[in-house]
This record gives sequence, structure tokens and C-alpha cells, in this order.
Amino acid sequence: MAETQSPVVLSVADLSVSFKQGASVKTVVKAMSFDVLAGETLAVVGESGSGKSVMSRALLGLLPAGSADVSGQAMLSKQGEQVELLSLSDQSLRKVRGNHIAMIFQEPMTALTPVLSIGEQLMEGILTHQPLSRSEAFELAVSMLQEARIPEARKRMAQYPHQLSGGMRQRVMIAMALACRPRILIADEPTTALDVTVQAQILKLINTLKTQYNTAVMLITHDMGVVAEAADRVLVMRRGDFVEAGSVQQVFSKPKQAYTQTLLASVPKLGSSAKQPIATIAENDAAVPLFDVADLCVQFDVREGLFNRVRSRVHAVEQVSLKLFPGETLALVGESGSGKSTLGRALLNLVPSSAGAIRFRGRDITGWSASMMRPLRKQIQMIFQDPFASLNPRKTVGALVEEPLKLFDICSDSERKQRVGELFERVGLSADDMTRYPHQFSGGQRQRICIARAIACEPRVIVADECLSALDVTVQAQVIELLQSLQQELGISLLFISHDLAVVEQISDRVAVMYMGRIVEMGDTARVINRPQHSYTQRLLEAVPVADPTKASLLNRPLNNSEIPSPVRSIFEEIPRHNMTNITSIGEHYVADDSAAVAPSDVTEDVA
Amino acid sequence: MTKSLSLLIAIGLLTGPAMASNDIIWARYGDIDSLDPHRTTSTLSMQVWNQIYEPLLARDAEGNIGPNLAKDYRVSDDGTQVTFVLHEGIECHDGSEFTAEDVIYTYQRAFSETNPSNTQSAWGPIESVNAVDAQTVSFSFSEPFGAFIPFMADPFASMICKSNEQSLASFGSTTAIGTGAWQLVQWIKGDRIELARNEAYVNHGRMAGNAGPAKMDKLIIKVMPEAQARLAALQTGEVHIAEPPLESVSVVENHPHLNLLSAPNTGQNVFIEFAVSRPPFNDVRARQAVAYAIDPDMALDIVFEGLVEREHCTVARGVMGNDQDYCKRIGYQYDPAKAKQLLAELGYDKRNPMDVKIMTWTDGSRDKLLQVFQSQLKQVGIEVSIEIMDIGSLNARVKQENHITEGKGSMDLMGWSWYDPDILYQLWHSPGAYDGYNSPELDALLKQTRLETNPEKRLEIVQQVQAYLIEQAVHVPIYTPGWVWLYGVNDSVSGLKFEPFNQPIFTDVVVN
Amino acid sequence: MTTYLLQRLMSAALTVWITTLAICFLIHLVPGDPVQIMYAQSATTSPEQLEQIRHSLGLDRSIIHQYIIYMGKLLQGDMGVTIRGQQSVAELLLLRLPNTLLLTLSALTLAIVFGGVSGFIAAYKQGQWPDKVLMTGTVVGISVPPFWLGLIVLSLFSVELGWFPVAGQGLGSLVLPAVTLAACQAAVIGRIVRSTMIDVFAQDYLLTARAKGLSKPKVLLRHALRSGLIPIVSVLGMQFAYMMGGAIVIEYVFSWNGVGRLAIQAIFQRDYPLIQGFVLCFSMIVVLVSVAMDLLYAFLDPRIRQE
Amino acid sequence: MEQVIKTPSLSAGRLTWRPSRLAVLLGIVAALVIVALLAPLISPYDFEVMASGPRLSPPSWAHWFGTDEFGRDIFSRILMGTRLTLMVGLVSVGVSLGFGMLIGLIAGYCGGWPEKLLMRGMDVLFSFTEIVIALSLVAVLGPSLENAMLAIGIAAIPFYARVCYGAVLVEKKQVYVESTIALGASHFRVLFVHILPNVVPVMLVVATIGLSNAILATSGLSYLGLGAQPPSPEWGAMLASSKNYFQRAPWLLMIPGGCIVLIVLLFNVLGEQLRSVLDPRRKGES
Repeated sequence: MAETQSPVVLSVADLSVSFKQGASVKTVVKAMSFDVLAGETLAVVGESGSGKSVMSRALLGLLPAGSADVSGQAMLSKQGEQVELLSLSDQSLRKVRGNHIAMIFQEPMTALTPVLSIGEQLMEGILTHQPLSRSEAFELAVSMLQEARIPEARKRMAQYPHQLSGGMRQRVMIAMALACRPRILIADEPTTALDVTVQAQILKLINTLKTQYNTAVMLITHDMGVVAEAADRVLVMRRGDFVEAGSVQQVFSKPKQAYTQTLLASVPKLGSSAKQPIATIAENDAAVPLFDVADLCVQFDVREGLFNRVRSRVHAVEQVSLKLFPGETLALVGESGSGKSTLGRALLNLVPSSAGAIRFRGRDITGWSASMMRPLRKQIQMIFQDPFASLNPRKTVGALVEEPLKLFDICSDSERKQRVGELFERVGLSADDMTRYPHQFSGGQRQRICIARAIACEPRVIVADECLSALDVTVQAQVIELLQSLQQELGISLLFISHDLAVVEQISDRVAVMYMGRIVEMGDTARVINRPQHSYTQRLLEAVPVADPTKASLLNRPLNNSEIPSPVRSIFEEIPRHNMTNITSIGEHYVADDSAAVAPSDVTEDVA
Repeated sequence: MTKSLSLLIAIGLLTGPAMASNDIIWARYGDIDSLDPHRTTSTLSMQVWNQIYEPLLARDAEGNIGPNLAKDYRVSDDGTQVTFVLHEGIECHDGSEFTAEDVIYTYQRAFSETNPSNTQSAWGPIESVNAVDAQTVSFSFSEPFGAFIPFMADPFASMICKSNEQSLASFGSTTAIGTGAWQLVQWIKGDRIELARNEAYVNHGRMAGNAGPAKMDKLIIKVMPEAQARLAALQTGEVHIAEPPLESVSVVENHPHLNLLSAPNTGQNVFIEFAVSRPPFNDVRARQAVAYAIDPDMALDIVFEGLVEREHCTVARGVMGNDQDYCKRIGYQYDPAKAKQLLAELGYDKRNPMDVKIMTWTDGSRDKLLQVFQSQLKQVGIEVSIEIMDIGSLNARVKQENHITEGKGSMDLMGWSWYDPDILYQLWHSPGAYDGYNSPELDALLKQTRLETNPEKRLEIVQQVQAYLIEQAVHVPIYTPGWVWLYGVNDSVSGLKFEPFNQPIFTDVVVN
Repeated sequence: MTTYLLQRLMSAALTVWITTLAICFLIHLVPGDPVQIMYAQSATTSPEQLEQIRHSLGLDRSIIHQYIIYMGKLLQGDMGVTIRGQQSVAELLLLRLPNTLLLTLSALTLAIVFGGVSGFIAAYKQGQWPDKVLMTGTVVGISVPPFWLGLIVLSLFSVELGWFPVAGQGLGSLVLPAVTLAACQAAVIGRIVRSTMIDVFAQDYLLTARAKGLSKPKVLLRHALRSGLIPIVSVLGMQFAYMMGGAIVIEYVFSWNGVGRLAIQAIFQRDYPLIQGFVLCFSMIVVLVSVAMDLLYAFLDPRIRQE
Repeated sequence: MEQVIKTPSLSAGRLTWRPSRLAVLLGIVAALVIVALLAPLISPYDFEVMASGPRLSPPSWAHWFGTDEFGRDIFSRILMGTRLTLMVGLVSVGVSLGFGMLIGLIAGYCGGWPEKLLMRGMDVLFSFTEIVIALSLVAVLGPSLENAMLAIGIAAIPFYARVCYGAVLVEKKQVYVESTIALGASHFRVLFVHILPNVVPVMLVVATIGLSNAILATSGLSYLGLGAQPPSPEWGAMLASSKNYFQRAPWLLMIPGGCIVLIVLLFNVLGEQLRSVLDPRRKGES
């Protein structure tokens, strides 16, 4: 923990950034002033559009010279001398970049040059700033990779970015950034693109190295959970403006500004808001489930070699059995690649299943063709993650919402317009918006349009695939509210696919945890989240950052650095039978029998 | 990649022209097809192989036939036996002596079972060829053949040395052994042909004043398809002799260092003929209407600006039967009213025009001439579409058109160059070169032109044939000469002469 | 990489095979009788003789049979003989191919140098005046008909100024056709390079490289250009094909003794064996070059190289 | 926020300025179309009539662009040629766009064997290169403007098919396609009601630029004598038939050549403008 008397490493005063847009000027960062202290983690928090990334780039002169106008001061103290960053020439600034201030970015997939090996990219930074020979630089690079907990570091040097996983790449980025022992590390959303377990690893790594090298970290993020877990002090921004700053405890416990309060209130907190299961289900076991899935498998062929023969398959969904009852919300939880989205699509026959059976309201619909499915789609609708992409940009939103009405002949031509208007109002939009195009709406509004579209034909089930993850927290909270009220009103069942356990806890009656294509644990939400039985579920829950600094424990827990194994299997490999056992007599709580086998057995690190 | 590039550059340099001061550089629009006189009929080819080979007889500037490789010849009284006596001591390019065996070899190649000469029929009804001795060779015919002696003076009857037998696979391509004043050094296909002076050459009858070998070391014949480039090369002095684009002849004429030469007695004749296998040109009135509707004098004036002459006869100037006054009298004068009247008889008028096509071959501004005709024909109610193609395709197309019995009427602007009125036999005696017009009475007349050996009597028959062809509007003469007869020549060049039928002779040429 | 290579070669072979099929049947699409066209000028060839020739060419057999004969000959390097003059087609093409390749490769080199540099500068100065000037230049460049440019260049530099020979095969004669051919392609390449580099310049990894404190040349050349090269190389193969096509007209204008000019002559003469040979030869070169470019691509791109 | 950095040149000012430039270009095209349609009425002379003036006279008040070797008025011929040139562009682009889009749509949407078959076929056709296809077709069909247009059109099919195929693949991956299927729409509806409108703008841009390519290529064929035949006032053919007057009457060459450059330039610039307006992915480039 940094003390307030720690020396100031970077002192920013009146930093403003504006972009010229033809004749007009748009100010993105407005007169920001703050200090970064040695060895501390300062979290800069804000929703998208708050100007936090632009601000960090402005400090290093990384904004496009022609269009960005930067003013103010940023004093960096290095070896006792003070340097004003914003007035430095590009050449002098280059000596600061990577040397005194280093930076890592959000997308580990695109932040490394694809055509250069990891080693080259690490070494060039070292050689630029340090008077080392190539072999010395090589050794330093290897040791940095080892510090970043990258296994087989020496071998990695010759590898290219595409050969590493996202988490590995972010470790490489961290190794690269810290190679010259910078005074400050600016981490711009370093974990946003990563899975929650990997996020925990990376946050811990940054924290460990920060302590080790006494580097200050400026952590730019939108995730209040991450802030609570990892930061010492917080700076809240909104639309380029300073909102408030203070220690983590202070800001979380006594937020001064209304915006900060809303922000904090919107964050779903794991373990705090369990939904009461709808009473009907447990008692009404005899009710016909809407979906009854037995041993469903979805496999994708991997073609290799000269003749494109199938040598292996991706076992995206493996022996999954589940039921979805009328009116309930079942959540599918898992990390990327766990098969949860594929399962959702397979239920709708949007991807072909390779084994098992899907029954919808008692009818076996396994392997139905697109044309056979068509009448059924009136009853099963879907909402997708990206509201930007899931609306055809060349159609008016009115036409898009009207489309299901047309397809299923739900009402006469004359009533249709009115019905669309009603739907718009039902999801909190105005009927006047009908003639506009998708790009004229914000993300949250678009998701509302998607919801309107989905409920237009009064379906029985909605499959919502990560439908909240692209939204800012405040918007997310509003959409959750909308979904819940719609569900109550219309009695729709919801298959809610998400990676966010906190949201899941808030919204779902039952939850199924997926890992490598299988459901490893399934049961009433409260049971699964509060008493996880399967090792993977436990690990997943442990990794979730808690947006409460008093409960924050992520960085203090021993963490293993294992990666999720690949679901690609040879066609000759025998797939063991997947069994689940109900471990409770009241309600349900199924756990996979292979709990031990799946438990990640890799290196487990113990860092105090 | 850099290695192969430099290799390519090296090749480029190697194949670059060796411009020595003792070379004559002659640029032309196209390449030869072959150096084998039996494989091709193009003027471009003939002009080259005529430097390498020689025929038994030769012509003077007026077209009179005289000795060449043969110092003498005899025709038997019944006209079925022709005997040639060869000069002694003539050397082929490989050093072997030219004898009767070489003549027989040439004949045998022309009459090959598997691959006869393209001009086999021009040799006539030969039954056998025998060597009386090394210097005497005798041709036997099944019937008299009046056109044989003139043919023997033609480049098509060039003598090929028997020593070519040893390299037969490459004959016509990389080897060509003859007795001419120039011998083949190399033919870089598409680019140029290099000929070197034949040191052993003795001129026995060719038109050159020089009795011995050529005065210059080398004759380089380059291919420059773009007329503009040829003109430019002439202007820069890069080439000595080249055909200028007809449209820019005035540029040559006005250039301080360029002269314009014109080959006399080209034997070239350009005429219109018709597909008579179907309407409308199966009716003589339709053909006559075309002949009346066009005004060749005006058209030639516009297109050629005085470079060509109006031709009224069906045989070329310098050939027996070419009598402009006579032919003009029996020919057609520009008379659109007459044309309209004939068309009206056939049921055509401006609102119901006759819709036909006219074809010709590329280059030589013939396309432009057809444009003028097109506009003239339009005036009387004949809509003509123009098709331009290569001469080979034109030949094939004309033949095809003559077999088609339905569809659009077809006519073509055709050009032939021949040394004898026998051309009329080849064109119009059934089946004829293109399976075109024929009739029993015409066949009978044409047969006579071949059998008759008495020049006066033959002339009389030829004129009857001409009268018939013109009256029936089968063969409508337009102009002469027709193709590549103009030579832009740098003023450093002297001594360039032309044998009849547009055959330039380079043995006298000196480039200063 | 080996798998990729083999797959690439297999698809190239397939392409060439389909080409041979198309070529073999080309002659059957021609209206009229090919033999008659071939022997049109020997006025009195008898129908029996024509039949004989038809037989010797195999034109009287079934199409499949003809194809087998054609392929049999082709595999022995025999492309037949020309109709005019009965010269070996393979020999004619081989003689002129080096000239066409020389012209095309020199032009391609020029085009890559000029197009590449101006495209890179334009992308770097995107939206500023160098970009505007260069891109205006390239739009004009791609709009000028090469044959017209050729005629103007010819009359200006050869006739008026006398700097270069009008025709011929030497290095001096190469300059004008190569420059003319390169001019239009440089414009195209310039535009491709520009748009590729603009995409690259927007990539996060350049930000990473800059954040490391690397010098400008290092960022631009090592990170940006090397990454940009991969997509650029992939379109260069295509550009080479276009260039070979462009060479046909340029060869004609500048009397350059290449296959293109031969082809035009062959078309006018309806010399089908020569046209067939040309099409086969041309598409084989294009396929070979595209394979070569794919190899280069694979070599440059670690994602493929490492497999 | 990140987008601001990535596309710095995209600014409101330019966005409002661009359509107006586009409007000017479209206006010019409209004017050209009108000129082409009205050519016979507005030509000062009949384009076919010979000796409408002295032969080979330089540009003057009586003959704005001079006269050719037949004394035909070049200005009138250029006007008529506009009609041919536009027709050439439209017909050949129509052929390649029609077939190319059909192939691209089917291959891109259906996948599986139709995709393999069609795209493999396109690859082969593509490796022949445009000019070789055009030359072979002209060799087979014989030289005429119609055949040249057809040949250029056919030769460009693989290009259009590839672009369309690529665009369909991009669109097919968009979530809105899946969401429309999940909504219960038929494949036909997804392809033609949803995907097609998203592909059309890309194709429109390609077709506009393709128009200039087609005009250039056809004029090239005409120049070689393999396209329009005399006395057609097609500009390439005009160039071909007058190139030998270059030293005597340079305007015979410069005027049709210049016209080709201008019209090709026009469609190229128009294509670029359309792209910047219609194709959001390409914004920021000019």
C-alpha cells in the first residue's frame, strides 16, 4: 500500500486534449490535474467516451500530431530531475517512452507486431534504451519473460505473436513494458479483452512486478471490480471531465459525486443480489420443459493436410443435457471457448448438432432444416452480444422491428405500424424513432431495439447471448431491468448466456457452468454461486473481481497460471462418458463426476 | 530474382542490333512467315527470300523475261516440253554447285505428296521433270501451259539447293540455302532477319547493274509493326529504308534527309468481288449497282492523295491485256442515278436499303477507302458494314462466304499480284481460288488463255475474258498498286532498285 | 508451410490443366473450318488434301481423342506449328518470352519502386498535401490509356528529342516501353500501397512500437512496412498478371519483340496453334508468378511460415 | 474514443463537403448522358458525312476539334463517340456485374460445393488475365465492338465475383444475418433483403471504377484493331485510324485520347467519391 507521503513521479496539471474536426474543435480531455505517486496503482475509471485513453496517450505524445491539440503540463521526475513531457521534442520524448514511462494496451491480439518474433520485439526496446550487447539484451529479455511467468521463456523468444494465447501475449506486453524498469506503467484496459481467470492472473502479475520494481501503475479501466481489487487510488472521469479522486476505500465507501454513486450502484456485485427462484418450477416437476436437451454434442471438423482430411474435431459442445422450463431464466456461464454460445445456437438449430437430442415442447427437433425450423422461430428468439452488428445497418429500425411481424403474419398490415410503435415504447424508446437507422442510436438503445425485435412475435423463449457485455455498466443495469420486467410481464423463458457471474447471479433462477464444452455444474443459482462444488466453478468464482475494496482479495490469493486446454481432439480419441450427479435433495445441484480430472493441475504459485 | 533479371538484361543486350556502318537496315511492318518459298505467299516473305534464292529466269524493268540461272530455254513445238540450260559454276551458299538436280529437288518439294507447295497449281500440269545432264533440265506437261515460262521468272519459282536436304527440319526457319546475292545469317523471329553478302555471287540476269556480290556487308530486315515507330525510326536515321505510313507520306517527302521511292510495275491489282452464292449479289444488277454507285476516283483522291492510280483492268499493269483505254470503255462510270435505278428494279430503295457487308485486309489505308465507299453506297441506298481482317483470314472468309447460301450479302476488296493474265484463270475458272463466280462460257474462255501460246491470239482471248468479267461485274477493278510499294529512304542510301512485282534489289545499294 | 506449398502447387496444376482443356477446345468455338483457314491461300488444295490435313491434325476424331493427342504432344513440349509458315510454336514463344519478361520485370521493378515510395509517403502524410498531390497523380495515371501514352512518349523522346531509339531490343530501347508500362502500374501499386499502409498505420502494434521509444525509421520500416509488405505482396502477383497484359499493347507500340506482339499478329492471322500456345504460355506464367508470390507471402508471414 | 485516434481525417467538415463534390461529379455524368442521348441533335455536323469541312483542318470556330482525314467534323464524332463509350462501359460492366454478382452471391452465401466449384472456376478464369480472355474471345468471335464489349465484360466477371463473394462473406459473418435467421427469415429473404442491400454499395463503387476499366480496355482493343471497326466513332477506334497522322495532324490523336483520359478519370474519381460515401469501412481514404 502506498502512503500519501510517497514521492510524486508524475504530476499532471491542466491537461486538455482537443481534436480538430474541420472548423469545429472537440475537447476530449478537459483540464485534468492529478499526481501519480511512486509505487502506487492509480486507477483511472470511466465509461466509454470519458477520455481516459486519450489522456494516457497524450502524456506520451502518441496522439496524431496533425489533428490533436494537447495543452497543460506533465512533470515527470526521473533521477531527481524534472522533465516536462508535453513540451518535449519527439526525439527527447522517445527517450522517455518505454524507458521511464511504459505502456500496455487493451487488445493483446493486435498490440504486438505480427511479423516480428517475440524476442525481436522485446530486444529492440531494451537495445534502444540500454547500453547492452545483443546477447545481454537477449538474456535480459528471457529473464523478463520468466518474471512475467511465461513458461519455456527461451523457446518463446523465437515464436511469433500468433502462436501465443491472449493471456500470454499480455504477459509478453508486460515483460516488454517493464524491461527498462520504468517509473510508471500505463496499463490501458489491460484485462478487458481477457477471460476472468486470465484477468486475475494478469492483475496479479502487474501487482507483483509493480512491487518488485517499485513502479507506479496508472491502470485505466471501466471495471469497478478491477479497481476495487487492484488500485490504491482512484480517479473518476466522465466525458473528459474530472469527477472525483481519492483512495479506493474512500471512493467506494463514500462517493462524493452523484455520477460515482450511480456508477457504483450499477455494478452487479457477486454474492449480494441473488434472485429468488420462481416457486413454480421446483414444485412443478411435471411441467413439460420448453427445451429438453439430452447428451447434445456439437463438433466442428478441423481439416488439415494436403487433401483436407478431417484429422481432428473441435468438441465445442460435449454431452450436454439440460432442461429449460417455462418462465424461468437459465444462465449458461463459462469463459471464451467453453461452448456456451455454440450450445445456444445449437438449440435453435443454427449450428448442426452431431449427437444427442433436442426436444422443444416435447417435439424432437434435432437436425431440423432451416425451412422446418422457420415456423418454430416465432416461439424461440435470440438476442446477441453486439447490438451494433446485429442490426442491419441499411434498414430503418422500424422495418427491422416490423420484420418478425411480417414473417409470421402476426397482425394485419394496418395494425403493424401501430404494433411496432407499441413495441418501441415498451422497450423505452419513442415510436418516432422508427424511421431512423441503427447507427443513429447509442449502444443501449440498440440493444433495446434488438429486444423489441425479439419480443415482437411474443416468443416463449429468448436466447440472450452475452447481450449485456458490450454495454457500459450504467446502461447494463437498465437493460437488465428491462429484461426482468419483460419476463415477468410476458412469461418468457430466458436462456441467458454470459461470462459475467455477477450479472448471472442477479438475473437467473438456475445456472449451468460450462467448461470445455461440458456442463460441469448446474443448479439453483444461489447454491452454485455460494457453494460451488466443481473445481472449475470454484476457480472461476475466485477469479471474479469484487467491486468492494473491503472484500477485495484477488491479489492476495495464490493463483495458478494454467491456461484453458484446447477442446480440439483427434478423431481417434475416445471421449469418456460424461456423468453428472445431483448432490442435493432439495431442488437441484448437479456436479460433474470428473471434478478432480478437470481441476487445473498446473503450476500453482504462491505469492504473499 | 536479381540474378535472373541480370541474365535477362544480358540476353537483351546480346540480341540488340549490331549496327555497323556497312549494314543496310530495312524496316517493315511485319515478319516473314517462312523462308521456304513453298510455305507462304505473303509479299513480306517473298521480298526476303527473293534475296536468298533465284528463279531460273528473270525479268527486266519492263517485265520482259530473260535468262537468269538458266542461260537459255526451249519450248517444244507442241508446247508440252520445256527445257532449261543452266549456267555453269553457280554456287549455292554452302559451296555446292547448282545443277539440274537442284531444279528437280525444287520441283519435287513443290509437288510433295504430303506437303505440297502453296502455289503448286501455278506450276501447271507437269508430268515429269528430267535431268538431261548436269546443266540441262527438262519439264514435261500433259498439255500446253502458256503461263509456265512467266512463272519460272517469278520468286514463287525460286530454286532451292538440294543441300537443304541435310537440314530439312530447320529449312525455312534457321537454314535457307539458295544461290542469291544474300545468304541467311540469322532470323530472330518477330524481330529481324540478318542477311550477309554472298561473296561468290555472280549476277546472270537480275535487274541490278552490279555483276558481282553486293556492295554492302549486311542486309538487316527489321520488324516494326507500328507505322508511327517506323516513321520515327526513319526520321532519326535508325533505319535506312522503311515503308512510311500512307497517311504521313508527306512527312517523308518534306523531310530534308528522306526520299520517297515507289516500286514500279508491282503487278498489284485491287478490286471488288462478290459472293454470288446468294442474294443480292447473285443478281448481276446488284453487282452493277455497286459498281455504278462508287466513285473510285474521288475515293482514291481522298484516301491516297495521289499515291495510287485508278485501275480499270482486271490484270495488272505491265501484264498482257492491261489496256486502260479499252478497260475504261467497257467499265463503269460513277452514276448514282443508274445505281438507284438498278436497285429499284431489285426492290431496294432508301427506306428499304440493301444491307450487305464488305471485307478487306489490314493496313494500306484500305479501311479508309471502304469508309468512303460506304458513305457513297449509302447515298444510293446500300448499307454496308466494314470488316477488316488479316489477309489469310480474308482469303478463308471469302471462300466461306461463297459457300453460304443465306444471310447478308457479302463483297470484298481483294488484292492479287501476278505476272500473267493466268491470274484470271486461277481466280475465275471453276472452282476458282475462292469457289466464287463461274460459268461454262467463262470457263471455256479461260481454258483458251492457257492453251493458246500465240501471244496475239492469247491477248485477244484475255480481252474477251476481261470484257466478260467486267460486264458481269464479277471483278470490279479499283486501283493499283495496292500494298507496301512505297519506300521512305534515307538520302544516304543510293542504288535501291525494284524488279517488277515490288521486289527490291539490294546488290547495288550503298549507304554512305 | 510444406502443406501450404503443396496445396498451392496442386491448385496451380489444376488451373493449368483446366487451361489446357479450354485451349484445346478453343479451336472448336471458331466459326468456320480451321483447316480451311489454314490452307486458304493455297488456292487449289483439293478436298482430299484438306481431309488428309484434318486427319493428320486429329480434327476428325472425337473431342476427347483430340485432347489426348494434344496433351500427348504438349507433354513432349510440342505445341504444334503455325499456320502461316509452319514454324514451331514452342520455339517462337520461347524465343520471345525472355523479351516480354525483361520488359515486364523491368517495368514491375520501376512500378514497385515509384509506386511503393509514393504510396508509402501518401499514407504517411494521409490527408496532407503530399498525399493529395500523389493521389491525384495516381488517379490520372490509372486513367491514361497506355497505348496513347506510348505514342506520345515515342514521338516526344525518340523523334523530337532523340534521346532513345524508336525500336529494337537493346537496353536503350527498353527504357521507353518499360517506363510507359510502369507509369500506369506505378499508379495502381501506389494506391494499393497507400491503402494497405493506412490500415497498418492504424494498428495498435505501431502504438506499442512507438511507446517503446523506437525511432521513427524503426517504427516505419521495421514494424509498419514489414507488416504492410505481406498484403502488398499478395496483390503484386495479380499486378504482375495485369502488367503482362499491359505489355501486349506496349510491345505493339514500341516494336518490342515479345510474345504479346506475336499474339496480336497471330490473332490477325487467325493462327490458332499460335494463339493456343500463347494463351497456355501466358496463363502458365501468371500461375507460376502467383505461386511464387504466394511462397514469398508465406515466407514473409510468420503465421504461414511457422506452420 | 479509440476511433477518434484511428481515423483522424474523418471529420464532420469533410463529410458535409463530400456529397457536394459527389453531386458535381454526378452532375457531370448526367450531362454526359444527356449529351450522348442528344448527340445527333446537338452535333454541329453529321458525324458520318465526309467533307463537312476541308480535310485535316486544325481546330477552328467552324470545327471546334478540327476535321479528320475525310473532312469529317471531329467534334460531332466525339459527341457520337460519347454515346458509344458510355454504352461500352455500361454493357461490359453490366455483363460482368450481373454474372459476377450472381456467382459471388451464390458462392458466398451457399458455401459448400457451389462455393468451391464457382470460386475455383473464377480462379482459373482469373489466371487467364483479362486481356488474354479478351484476346482469345476476339480471336474466336472476330473483331467488332460488340464482341470487344462482351469479351471485356466476360473477362472481368471473376473480379466482380470475387469482390461480391468477399463482401457476402463479410456480411454473412455479421451478427445481423444470424439474428435475421434466428428471427425466422428464409435464406432467400436473408440473401436478397438483408445481405444484398449491404453488398450493393460495395458493388456500385466497384462497378463505377470498373466502368473506367472497361472503357480503357475496350479502347485498347479498338486501338489494336480488335474492337470497334471503322467508321465507328468509338474513341479508341478514332485513335487507331488516325494515329498515322500524328505528325501531320496531332489533334486527331490528342483529342480522342484526351477524351478517353477525361471520361476514365471522371468515373475513377466518381468511384472514389462513392466509396467514401457508401463504404463506411473505407472512410478516411480518398
